[in-house]
Amino acid sequence: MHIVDGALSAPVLIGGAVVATGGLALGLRSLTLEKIPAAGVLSATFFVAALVHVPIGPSSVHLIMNGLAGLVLGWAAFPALFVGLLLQAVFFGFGGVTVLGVNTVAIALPAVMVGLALRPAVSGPDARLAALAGLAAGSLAIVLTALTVALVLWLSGDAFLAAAKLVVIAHLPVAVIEGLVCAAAVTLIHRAKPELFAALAGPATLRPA
Amino acid sequence: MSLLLEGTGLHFTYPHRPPVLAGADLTLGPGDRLAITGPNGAGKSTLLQILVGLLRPQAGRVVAFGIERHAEADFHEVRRRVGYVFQDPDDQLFCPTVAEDVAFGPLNLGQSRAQALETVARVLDVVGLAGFEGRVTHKLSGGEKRLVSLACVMAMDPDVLLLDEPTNALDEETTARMEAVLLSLPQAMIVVSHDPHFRRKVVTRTLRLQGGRLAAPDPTCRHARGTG
Amino acid sequence: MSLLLEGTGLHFTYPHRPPVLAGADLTLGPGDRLAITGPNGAGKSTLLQILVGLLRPQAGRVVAFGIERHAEADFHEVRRRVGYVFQDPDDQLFCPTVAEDVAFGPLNLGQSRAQALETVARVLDVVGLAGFEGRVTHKLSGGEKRLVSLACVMAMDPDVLLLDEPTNALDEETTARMEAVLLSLPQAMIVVSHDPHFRRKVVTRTLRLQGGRLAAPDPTCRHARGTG
Amino acid sequence: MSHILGRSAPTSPGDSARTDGLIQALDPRTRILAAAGFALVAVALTSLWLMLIALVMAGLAMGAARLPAGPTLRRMAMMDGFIVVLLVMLPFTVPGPAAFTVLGWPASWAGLEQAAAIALKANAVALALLSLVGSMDPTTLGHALARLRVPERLVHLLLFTVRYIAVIEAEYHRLRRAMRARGFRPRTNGHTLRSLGYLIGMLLVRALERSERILQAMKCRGFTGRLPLLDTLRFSARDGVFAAGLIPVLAGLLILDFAHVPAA
Ligand SMILES: Nc1ncnc2c1ncn2[C@@H]1O[C@H](COP(=O)(O)OP(=O)(O)OP(=O)(O)O)[C@@H](O)[C@H]1O
Ligand SMILES: Nc1ncnc2c1ncn2[C@@H]1O[C@H](COP(=O)(O)OP(=O)(O)OP(=O)(O)O)[C@@H](O)[C@H]1O
Ligand SMILES: [Mg+2]
Ligand SMILES: [Mg+2]
Repeated sequence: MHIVDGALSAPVLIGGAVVATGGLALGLRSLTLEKIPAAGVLSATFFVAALVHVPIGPSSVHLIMNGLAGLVLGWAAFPALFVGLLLQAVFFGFGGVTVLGVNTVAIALPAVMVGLALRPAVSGPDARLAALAGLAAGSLAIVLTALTVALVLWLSGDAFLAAAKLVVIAHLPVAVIEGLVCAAAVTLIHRAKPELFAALAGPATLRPA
Repeated sequence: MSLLLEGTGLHFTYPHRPPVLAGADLTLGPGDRLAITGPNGAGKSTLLQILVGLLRPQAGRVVAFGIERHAEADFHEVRRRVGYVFQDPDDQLFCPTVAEDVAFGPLNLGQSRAQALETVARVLDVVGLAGFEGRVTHKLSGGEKRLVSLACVMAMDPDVLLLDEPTNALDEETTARMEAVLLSLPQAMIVVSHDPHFRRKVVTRTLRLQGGRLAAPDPTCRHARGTG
Repeated sequence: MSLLLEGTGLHFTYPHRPPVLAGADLTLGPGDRLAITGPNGAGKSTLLQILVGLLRPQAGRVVAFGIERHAEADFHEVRRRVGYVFQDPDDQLFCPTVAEDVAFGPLNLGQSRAQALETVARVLDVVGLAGFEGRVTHKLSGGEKRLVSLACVMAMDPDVLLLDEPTNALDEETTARMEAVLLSLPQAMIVVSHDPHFRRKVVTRTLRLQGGRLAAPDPTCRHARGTG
Repeated sequence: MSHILGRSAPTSPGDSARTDGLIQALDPRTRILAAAGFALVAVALTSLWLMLIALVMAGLAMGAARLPAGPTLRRMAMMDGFIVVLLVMLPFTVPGPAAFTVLGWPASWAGLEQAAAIALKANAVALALLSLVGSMDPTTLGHALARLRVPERLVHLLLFTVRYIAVIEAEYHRLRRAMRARGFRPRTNGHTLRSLGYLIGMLLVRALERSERILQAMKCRGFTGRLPLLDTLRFSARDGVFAAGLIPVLAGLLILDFAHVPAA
């Protein structure tokens, strides 16, 4: 799900960079230095989670988990996922430089949106509702990511329209997988440590248990 | 009857490290309860992982249930029949509830959910945790987690048990319970344990891992005693 | 001379758990090197955290440097003068490089960058890691991480050291180095340690934490020896 | 212990002379700015020949960084694998005179050219980035970004992430190994997805608990809401020489490309 350098038009790249900068600014505003350790260790965990491969028949896909990142990190998902994308681009060669803004928007904006919309449901007392909200968050985030990628491709030229449609279709099975994995993860967190969904939420400082 | 597990001339080195195993040999026959002792970092956990194929030795042979095992596929059967209880229960337990953690192995073996839940109830009873099904694994005490780890492995109905420091982090009462459970089990087992009291009660034989090799323990060192 | 640290009648319970401490008492005077032993989960780490105010006991008093401490603000001075080496070095070493980790404390105490860098070089030399300044923390070996943790705390020039299992998971060579470093330090210290060899060499006194209380170890149990 | 970020970077100061190339002799800030500048220029190019020159420049950078060619090119191939579908479709979706037909579908010259342009640019930028920036320690990247006035909180977030990736990854591998020991083999089924979801959830729960302990450790060392950074970055004459060489070359590429546009 990375767009590479050279494919998108200049206005799209600039637009992506501007939106990403805004998202980063908003995300960083909520991250006091006292919350940085929690955000950093969680961000590292999402980086590791993205290395997990799930088999689909003879092939496999790696997880993205941006929906779960939105549920856990809220606005902080923006900088956290940006850091992950930056590290992947620089050290793995996935993605690129000029597309970093667009890629960040495509992954992080859906994360924050589903996080804001569904966090109340996952942190509520009802375990089944939480699991359902996790399912919705995981799959919706992927669908929104695929739509964003398709949109920026299409905006960059009509020749990409077929590729844009393909991106959306190819991500439907991924959305199902991510939804189910996210639902399971939310179920576990809901039982083992529901505070996690609030750890980076409010202005309250982290209290050691 | 023939041997259950056999390791011969095992050599193992982690990348960029000095060798951990340098010609370790061991055998486990039916009914054996073998203890392995040795200083921290001697390679005891490494040895157990080699026996179930989680690590591949650079030299040496692993024979399990009479068949020599090399490739990952060879070890699938071994892992079904050899239950491995990890040193740190937090490395082993990852499910929200005790029932799901214990059912994980049976489900991997192809049991239906209903069968798996029956198995769960049965083995929790064996380890003295009847009624713990719905408890949140992450919130259990250290001792309870260790008993759940054992239940997870018992649920797969193994022929052999490998137990890595099963009484580590247990208070006396839980240690006594663990001893009683292990003594009640018919399986052959290899137990890594630093605790001579425990070894004296539970095992039939002790080997000491030092300098990469296994040998009968030196009786002059106080800490290596307890061979029962 | 008066006592450095004193805990009296400490009671502590984590939410939804059985009590961990139930009337624990201890004192530490100048020059004391006190070992605390006890089974895993007995509450040793909890006790150390109470002494520096990271946890507040439900009952009991903590007196540090002659003053009774209650509120968070009372403990700011305590934490400056009591260096606490955590059980897991990965929890303590959070900076990108060794120099930054070791300088973190001195900079917080108001040293200038130049002074802090001097301190870094000095304490790294004390723990035998001279020249490690530029090394990346997460790439150190387990033993090196432990020695850097100690250096981080030494850099604050504390009057008292609290060490939580400083030789855990160290090989023999690094254990020997850790012992030599600790023996060379003038500070009073409390060391949590399971290792009787280490205790025999390093400490002057041992207390055993069991059932929520601290007591002189039972001399009939072989494992509790090593009081030097 | 594996370090998934950065190839075996020198672990002690003494090693560096042996393994480092010319690129590593530059200040990290120079390398970051050079990679960014190169990327902007490469993406702006319209002439395939000049893109090819940019790719050759990136290849030279790989050599100057002494990156192992095999693994680096394998990474590039993996990236190309992701975009190959997009590239293959372009000749059939871009209108223009047909170059050839596949099963009755005409493939246009213009589409072929556009696909080639994307492939050249993407590979040139990725290779330059891996060579110039990917060849430094992630920790150094953080320090350099801080000196380039990237917001402090973002830099600290990056540094904490880098610090704990290896710790979390080790935890992940231990749990996966324990799952394997209990007969787990990932398949396309609900049991697999549920188990992996639990695993990720558990890693997050433990990560938060670890962060609580980290904060305690910070407090014990007098944390007052400030995270100082110490670095030894310094520009040298080499950086000046490098900039003096690179800037005209990049400018030359743009000028040649501009002159070339009408022909294209
Ligand atoms: N994944 C790994 N990568 C590199 N080195 C490792 C790894 N796992 C273990 N080691 C090292 O190999 C040696 C043997 O480790 P092992 O865990 O087998 O020892 P052990 O005898 O079980 O020790 P303990 O009593 O502490 O459990 C140790 O020095 C350890 O640091
Ligand atoms: N944050 C916490 N919340 C709930 N329970 C906790 C927490 N920290 C520790 N415990 C429990 O409190 C008990 C005492 O823990 P503590 O870490 O103090 O023991 P310890 O003696 O240091 O053990 P070890 O030798 O394993 O380090 C254990 O049962 C542990 O599971
Ligand atoms: Mg071990
Ligand atoms: Mg402890």
